[in-house]
Amino acid sequence: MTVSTAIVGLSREQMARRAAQDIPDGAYVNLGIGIPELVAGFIPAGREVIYHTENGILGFGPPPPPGEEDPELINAGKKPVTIKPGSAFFHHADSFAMIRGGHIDFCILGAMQVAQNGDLANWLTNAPDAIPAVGGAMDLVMGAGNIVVVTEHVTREGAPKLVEKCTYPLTGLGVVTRIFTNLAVIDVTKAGFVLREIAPGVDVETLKSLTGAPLAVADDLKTVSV
Amino acid sequence: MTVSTAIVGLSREQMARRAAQDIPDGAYVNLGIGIPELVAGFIPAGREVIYHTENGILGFGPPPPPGEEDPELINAGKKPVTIKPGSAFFHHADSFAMIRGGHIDFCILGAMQVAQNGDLANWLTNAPDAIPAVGGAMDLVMGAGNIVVVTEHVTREGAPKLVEKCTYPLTGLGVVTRIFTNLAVIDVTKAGFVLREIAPGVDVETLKSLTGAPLAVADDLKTVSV
Amino acid sequence: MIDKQVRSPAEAVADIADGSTVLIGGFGEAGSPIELIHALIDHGAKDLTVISNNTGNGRVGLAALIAAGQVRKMVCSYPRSSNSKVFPELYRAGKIELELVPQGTLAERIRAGGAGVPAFYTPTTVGTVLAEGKEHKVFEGREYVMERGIKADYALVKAELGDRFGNLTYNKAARNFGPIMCSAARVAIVQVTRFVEPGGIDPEAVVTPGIFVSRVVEVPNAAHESVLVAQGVTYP
Amino acid sequence: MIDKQVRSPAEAVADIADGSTVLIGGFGEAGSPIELIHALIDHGAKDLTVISNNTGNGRVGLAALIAAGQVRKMVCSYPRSSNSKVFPELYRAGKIELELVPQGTLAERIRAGGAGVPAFYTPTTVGTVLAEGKEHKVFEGREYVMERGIKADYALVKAELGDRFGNLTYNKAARNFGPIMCSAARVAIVQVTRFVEPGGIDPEAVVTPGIFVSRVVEVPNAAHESVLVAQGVTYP
Repeated sequence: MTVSTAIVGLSREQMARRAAQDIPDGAYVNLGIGIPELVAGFIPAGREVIYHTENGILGFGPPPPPGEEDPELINAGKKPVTIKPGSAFFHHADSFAMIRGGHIDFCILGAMQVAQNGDLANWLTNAPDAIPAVGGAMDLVMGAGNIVVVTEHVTREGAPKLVEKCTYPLTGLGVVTRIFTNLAVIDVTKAGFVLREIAPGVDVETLKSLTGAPLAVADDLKTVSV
Repeated sequence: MTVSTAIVGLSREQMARRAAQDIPDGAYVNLGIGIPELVAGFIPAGREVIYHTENGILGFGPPPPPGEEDPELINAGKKPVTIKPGSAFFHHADSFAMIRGGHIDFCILGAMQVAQNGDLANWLTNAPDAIPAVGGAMDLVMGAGNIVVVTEHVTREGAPKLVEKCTYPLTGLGVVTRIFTNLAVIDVTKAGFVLREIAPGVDVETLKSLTGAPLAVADDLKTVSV
Repeated sequence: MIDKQVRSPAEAVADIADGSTVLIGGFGEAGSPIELIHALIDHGAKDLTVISNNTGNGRVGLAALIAAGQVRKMVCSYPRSSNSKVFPELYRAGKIELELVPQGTLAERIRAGGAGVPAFYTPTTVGTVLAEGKEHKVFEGREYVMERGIKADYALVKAELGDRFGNLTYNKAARNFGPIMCSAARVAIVQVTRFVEPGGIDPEAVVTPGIFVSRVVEVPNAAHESVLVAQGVTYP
Repeated sequence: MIDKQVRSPAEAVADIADGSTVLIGGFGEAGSPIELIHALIDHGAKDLTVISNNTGNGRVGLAALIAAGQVRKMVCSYPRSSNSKVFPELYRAGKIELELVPQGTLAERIRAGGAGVPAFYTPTTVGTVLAEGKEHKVFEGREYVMERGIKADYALVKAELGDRFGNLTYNKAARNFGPIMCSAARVAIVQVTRFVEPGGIDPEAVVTPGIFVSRVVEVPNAAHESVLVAQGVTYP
């Protein structure tokens, strides 16, 4: 089982910690459901970041202690949150005005597939019995300033999630700028995927074999620091 | 000077009092600048009416006593008002959402000209040095539920303001439903102007001579009661 | 005297006719007007088009309304959840229609409807299957999709404070679709946690001015969907 | 730490470049950010496009900015008033451009710009000279005009309370264009009557969330245009 040992790479927390390093001080940030939600726990010391959630809160904080959840104080993932001093509530049209109007600086999303041109698929599989459900994903990718993805490098079945062309229905065209996976940090450039950082213990050839599109290697390739 | 005696008709206050009788209980009402502003003082007892002003107040009240004016509590005519319990402040986009969205039941405006098909001109003359200024008039006439006009029957120069076709630039097409003048109450119907009520001391032939379009007379013509 | 207060959820929804289009507030359970929805189930109006962000959970509230067979079509951004079986089963069986609308487009369409804007352009969905068949237009080199405003016959909304004029405040993230849904409905029906006298809401803090509201009913201890689901409650 | 507070109106407007597009709040004098406008006069940026509902009164505030020759073009719904001579004289002399926009269309265009909506349809102006040359479209048998969203480089706005995140409340009818102008500007600059600590504004009562605001400056005793005009003050 040497292959499966080799491709474990980073934990979910380590992926979140690495993604958090990219968030600039003072940014307005929207975090998708899943691993992206973990990112809030790893913002580097000294930076202040304000979180936006589609359902109408700016400046929310971590989950409350058990027993103190308020069913009317939840995030877009419908999980309980808290508010911090300086927060604000607003209605859905105003919330998506923030998104569509380009006021969200940074958005971290999960992905089913990312294509080498930045196309993102993260809302629907091709399964015949799938219930289509899109939520705010399409609004976020077309509106937020910088769209990055945090995802496992391959599916549970081992298929590449970074591909030449998405086979699932698209969420948005050419929107992703960077991908944080359990194996690497990869930029989406006009020339396609460029490997910037690689997880400890992972080699470039293995990574290429797990990536469904050409993968250029940056001259200054680094090891992911988490 | 018998002619000028004959055409005095109702005072501004009497015109406002008559127009006020048409406002139903519970209506949301927007009053234009000038005589329409006076209407609020004459709402029949037992009716409760809520006033909207374009600059962002619902439920405002009469002017404050001298010395208690607040330069940031004004109406669309930029005159000081007061607020009553149950009022609300909102921004301009929300205020005109109320107007454009059809939420204002009744709007009383002044007029330069009203055509027999209900076209209204009340924002600009053809004077070559006129500074064009439209304010919220075009939004109101296209959005509010019922547009009525309160105006002198003729201009200061004696020219008819009720005409076959407006010669001034239009505010809106086919929007006026009723006209309250110092001489009469006239409906705008598919067949043109219909005289419903005539001011005390005014005769129909004189009225017709002061009206710039055919004037049908209602079978149940009444004297204006003020 | 203007008094929009009605005595019960049943009275508030009594005139909703078969075939009506109904906006229902809430994002998940936050802001879901569960007592008004249950009153609508009791009332029995059917063949409804319901516009709501989700499709409910368990067998209470919106899920129960759908389970009761009263909904012909859902207009919705996210019709599935971890605890939502009613809609998926009916949808797979071809017994309910779905118009899937991205959440922000749904919100903007409702706001547009309330504001008298019949259509607007948005970048959302450009290049995706959800833009197929829609009018496109290019502004400053970027492509946009035209979306239509949504108006409805009724809105069912949950708010916090309400007065006899219909002025409203909301509770935290329960605000979500409430204000825009009130504006887009011919008749906005609101359940509030507490009724106050005029002036009981600071005019600077009114979130929905009463002009957008037709009926207000006090429901002091509104149920929470998740609590009912956890208790195994089903409605009716 | 996020801190959007700046120390003076002069510092707040210091980077406004010649040729900028500037939204200026206020309906008449209510909400007119007079100290920020005076700072902009001192700063001297010229060739400005100014979007504001009116054109000011006397020779202070917005009228003074126009009198100073810094404004190339006004986008405005009502450019005259009983006490406004500056704009009419320049306009008749052909020394300033005017784009006349109905007040509700102006508000909706600014809101659209802030909300990422490039264009929308409205019934306002259909059949009038102000609709000439504009795209028309029929929805459900009624004709509408297409209007474009407005974005600007800067907004100058007057608010009541502000915190270091830029969250704002307003004072009564001074709210008018403030919230939508903040949203439509790349850099929204706000003078507030009083600065408060985060939490000093109830999150339910925040009118402009800080995300729309770049700079906040405290001006505790802001002048009122009508008072200055009555006193015969001119600026500079």
